[in-house]
Amino acid sequence: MSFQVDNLSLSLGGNKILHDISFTLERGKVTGLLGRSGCGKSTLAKAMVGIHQVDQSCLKIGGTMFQPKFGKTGHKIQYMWQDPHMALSPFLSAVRCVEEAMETQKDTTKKQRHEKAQDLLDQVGLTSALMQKRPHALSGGQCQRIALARAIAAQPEFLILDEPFSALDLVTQKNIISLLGNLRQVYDFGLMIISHDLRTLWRLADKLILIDQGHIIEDRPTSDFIHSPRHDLTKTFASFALAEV
Amino acid sequence: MKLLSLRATPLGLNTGVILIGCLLLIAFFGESLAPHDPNKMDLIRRLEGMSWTYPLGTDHLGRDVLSRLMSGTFLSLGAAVMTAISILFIAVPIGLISAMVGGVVNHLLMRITDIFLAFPMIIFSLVIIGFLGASLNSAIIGVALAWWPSLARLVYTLTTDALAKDFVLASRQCGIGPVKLVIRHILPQILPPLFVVMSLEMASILLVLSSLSFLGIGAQPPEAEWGAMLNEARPFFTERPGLLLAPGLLISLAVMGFNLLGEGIRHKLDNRSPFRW
Amino acid sequence: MVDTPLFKLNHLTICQQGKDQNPIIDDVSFSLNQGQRLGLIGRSGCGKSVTSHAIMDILRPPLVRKQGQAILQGQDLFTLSAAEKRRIRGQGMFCIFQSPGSALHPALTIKQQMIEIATVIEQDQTTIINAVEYAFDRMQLPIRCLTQYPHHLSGGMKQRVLMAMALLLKPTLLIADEPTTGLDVLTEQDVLKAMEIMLEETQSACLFISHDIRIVKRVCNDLLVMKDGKIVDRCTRDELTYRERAETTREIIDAMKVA
Amino acid sequence: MRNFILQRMATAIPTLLGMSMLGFFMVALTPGDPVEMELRRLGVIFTADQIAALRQEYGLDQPIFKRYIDWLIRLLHLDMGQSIASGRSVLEEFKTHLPLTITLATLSLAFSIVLSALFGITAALTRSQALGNFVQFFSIFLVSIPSFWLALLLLFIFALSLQWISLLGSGAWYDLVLPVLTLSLGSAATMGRLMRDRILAVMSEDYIRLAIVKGLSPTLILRRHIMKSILPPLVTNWAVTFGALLGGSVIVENIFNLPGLGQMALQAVFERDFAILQAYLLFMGLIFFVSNFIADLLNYWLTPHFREQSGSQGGTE
Repeated sequence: MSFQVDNLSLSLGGNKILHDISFTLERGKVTGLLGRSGCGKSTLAKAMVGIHQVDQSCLKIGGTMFQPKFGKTGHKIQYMWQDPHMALSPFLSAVRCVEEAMETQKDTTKKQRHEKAQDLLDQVGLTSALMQKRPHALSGGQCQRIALARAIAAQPEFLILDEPFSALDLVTQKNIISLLGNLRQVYDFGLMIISHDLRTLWRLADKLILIDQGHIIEDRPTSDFIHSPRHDLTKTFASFALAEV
Repeated sequence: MKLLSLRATPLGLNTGVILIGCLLLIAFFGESLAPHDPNKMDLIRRLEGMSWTYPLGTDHLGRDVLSRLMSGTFLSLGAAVMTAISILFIAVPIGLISAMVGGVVNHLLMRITDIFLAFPMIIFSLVIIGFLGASLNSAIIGVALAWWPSLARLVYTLTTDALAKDFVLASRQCGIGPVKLVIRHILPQILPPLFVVMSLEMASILLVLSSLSFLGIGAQPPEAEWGAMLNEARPFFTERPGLLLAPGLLISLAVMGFNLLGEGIRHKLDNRSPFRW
Repeated sequence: MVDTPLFKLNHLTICQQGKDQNPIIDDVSFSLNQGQRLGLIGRSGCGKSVTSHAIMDILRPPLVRKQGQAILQGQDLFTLSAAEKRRIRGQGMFCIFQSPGSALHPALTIKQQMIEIATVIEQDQTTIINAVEYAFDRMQLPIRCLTQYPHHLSGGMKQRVLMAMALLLKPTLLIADEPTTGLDVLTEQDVLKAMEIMLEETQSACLFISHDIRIVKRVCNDLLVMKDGKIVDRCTRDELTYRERAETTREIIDAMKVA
Repeated sequence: MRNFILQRMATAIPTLLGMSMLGFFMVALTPGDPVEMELRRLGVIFTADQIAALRQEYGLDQPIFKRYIDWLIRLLHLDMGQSIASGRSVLEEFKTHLPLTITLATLSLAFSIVLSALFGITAALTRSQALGNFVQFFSIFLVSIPSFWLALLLLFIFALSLQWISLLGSGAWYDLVLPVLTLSLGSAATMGRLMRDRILAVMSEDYIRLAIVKGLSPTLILRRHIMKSILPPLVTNWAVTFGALLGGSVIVENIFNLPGLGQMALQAVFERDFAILQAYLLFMGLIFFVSNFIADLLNYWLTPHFREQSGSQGGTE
């Protein structure tokens, strides 16, 4: 089971953003999508989820054609926004917010959903005292954990995290990275993490893709990506990430 | 509720709440509390100044001004509330639907709103009253038809901004239906600013209705509506100008009450603060 | 270095109006010498930015300064009159803020926003234009940016425009409040390189605020670590590797080593 | 600039057409047959077939859409029918009454812009809390007074007690002083409050923080940075206020009995003179539409940064 993207092109407002993008996301594997600001990473992710319309032939899940309809195909693929405080409703408490993600699953009762939500929040490391709190009373890291719990609650086959770390400080980034490490052992969804900082990706990702101005210029397993990069932009990214150790 | 905690609220909001409180009290208990029967004429003591029996004096037919004011409050305030409700009833659905549905429907509804918006409001209501014939009801209809477009445009903008928020997209992604989405995520965002605008609109509706009655094309005599009372007292302006003082003051206080309420709530909602050099 | 420091902050305490018991900034003191670069690190929400706003004296209600002095070249900034404060701002102290997006006026061209510095450093039109072009060249900014509006520029370019402003003003004390946050790794390097050049040329003392210790380690030689409004640790760049640092510092150092 | 104007003209056509439809259908859909009402008012005895003949003559029996087209063509030739009361063509009536209303509205707009700038800037920038609160409260008070009551107060002071002017007006220029004052005090207070809010909103922006930190003088920050940001919404508000002033002139002309369009329209309401009312609505709508159009042009000129400059894509590095 994999999510294939075949020569997907997209232009927004007149200028072409993505040029024949092709790659595959493996279920149960973590893929890192790397690139500078403005290279089209987020646009690609939004196209995969159905926020931007693309013609059907580009996207396939497990070989069959996949037409992402935003709001209908949440159980197939979930998108997570960058700023945790903006992505959570100010009117709902943490547990209500995760419950809402399961409301469309008909086979669950309200009580079951409540328990599942608490269980998920516990898994993402949110103490029960914080479960009734609203986003404005929580830190960026805590909000990011709630957003993760909500995404997992929808039981998607694939999950895209759009720059989950850039709104967080260094220590919170480290905690979220280790959380994602644990979660991928428990759940088998295909995970794609978008970032402009290789440092946050290389420990988690099995495979790394580098995008530059709408073109994929490197798509290699992580160790090859770092130790024997072909493209010189990849070399620069790799050198910055390793330099810090 | 933090919003109405008296200690933190600015002076304006408190005065506004008190003014409107008194207004509502007079509106509901005005009839019974009035010292005299508002329509009883005492022609001998016609056009009298303040006295013990008639605290605010008498009008040109010898009726007690205070009692007429008190019993008229229900009529004036009621007319304004009726107009406000009908404006909301037209504007909110149009604003919400055109923002939520978008596409052709949105274009059509907003185009119609633009056409209504292209006329100055008071003139539009005046002309409608001209066609329906001068009466309080036609004044209400006229003002409602003239005022709904600006509110519809506001609801449309507020809803479009609310829909664009990340957390609304996140909820939609989980497959939440449009109705639940509106109730749970859109209304809580647009109702507070809408409440502020509605109280400011109530102020201007009160002003316009009393102006139309003052011009003689709103409430007709012998209705004890504030504007109409002023209209009846106009011919005696030179004889006894004081007759016009009380109704005018009551209108101003009522309008100020709604303005202060609106401004006070808006001040609490807007928590940005300016840099000072 | 026994002489008086260029800038001295004493017992600064800031609290929210009415909530005096848990202050946002609790009795913070530090000093800066001529040309020294001091890093201020801490997790988000520990009060780093409030400190910079307090020093520049542009705190907004509901934050209020309870006590503290900021002595720049012998003058306590907090006791100056409005006019005197204005004279200090710009050439005495300048601040580069984190928000690349909203720091520049959206409706004025970059040129207008650079040229108006002439009123602060008393230069006539021709010299200021040459100075601006020189600064842009030093900051590797294309000259055509001058005629554009901020929304045409990328985040990295906007930060370098602010650096160019600092180059013109030549402030004695420059506060950089998370100048590279939100920028991607390579743009971050360009901005930091530009900052190095600018600090070399202006020789101004620099208070560099960031949550990212990797950058602070590169730019600054002395570090302060802040947690919940208090300074919990002071050390130089090399002492960073010693074990007996404060608990927060160790936490931040481990985070750096995640690579 | 030119294609902006052309583009706006294109969007203006449907709105103008819509306005004309609104004006036409308001008359056509009013209950009661216009011909019958006219005859009854003139006291003419009539028979059923006489009415039919008259309807035929006026073309009232044709399908409504055809009547609309004929009416529109006549409108474009400025033939808006006859006023029932005076028998003169509506155009003549307008020509005599128009100048007064327009001068009243423009004078009041100019005066209230100046006054509102005073209110707004002092309320927003004053250091002293007392003055700020006073201006704030005074402007809320001014906004809350009905304009007709303010007019009566002014008349009471200047005409009755001080006897400076006569109640019935004397045809001289200073007849306009009190009406302009009445109209502009109210709208100046509203515009002043909007200006105060906009200034305070802009002053909480990051670019003002940078301007302060740069060491720019407060006047320069106010004149260039703040004014540049608050002008567009103010200009739009001026156009809207102009519309409100046109409406307000009805009341003021009534109290100070000035022979303007407002008084004529009020008369038409009492006499159910539909031709005058329809023309009045369309004419005022046109003036208001033109003032909004001018405001849009001004805003387009004031916000160069919205316009896409050629070769502006230096942004993405």
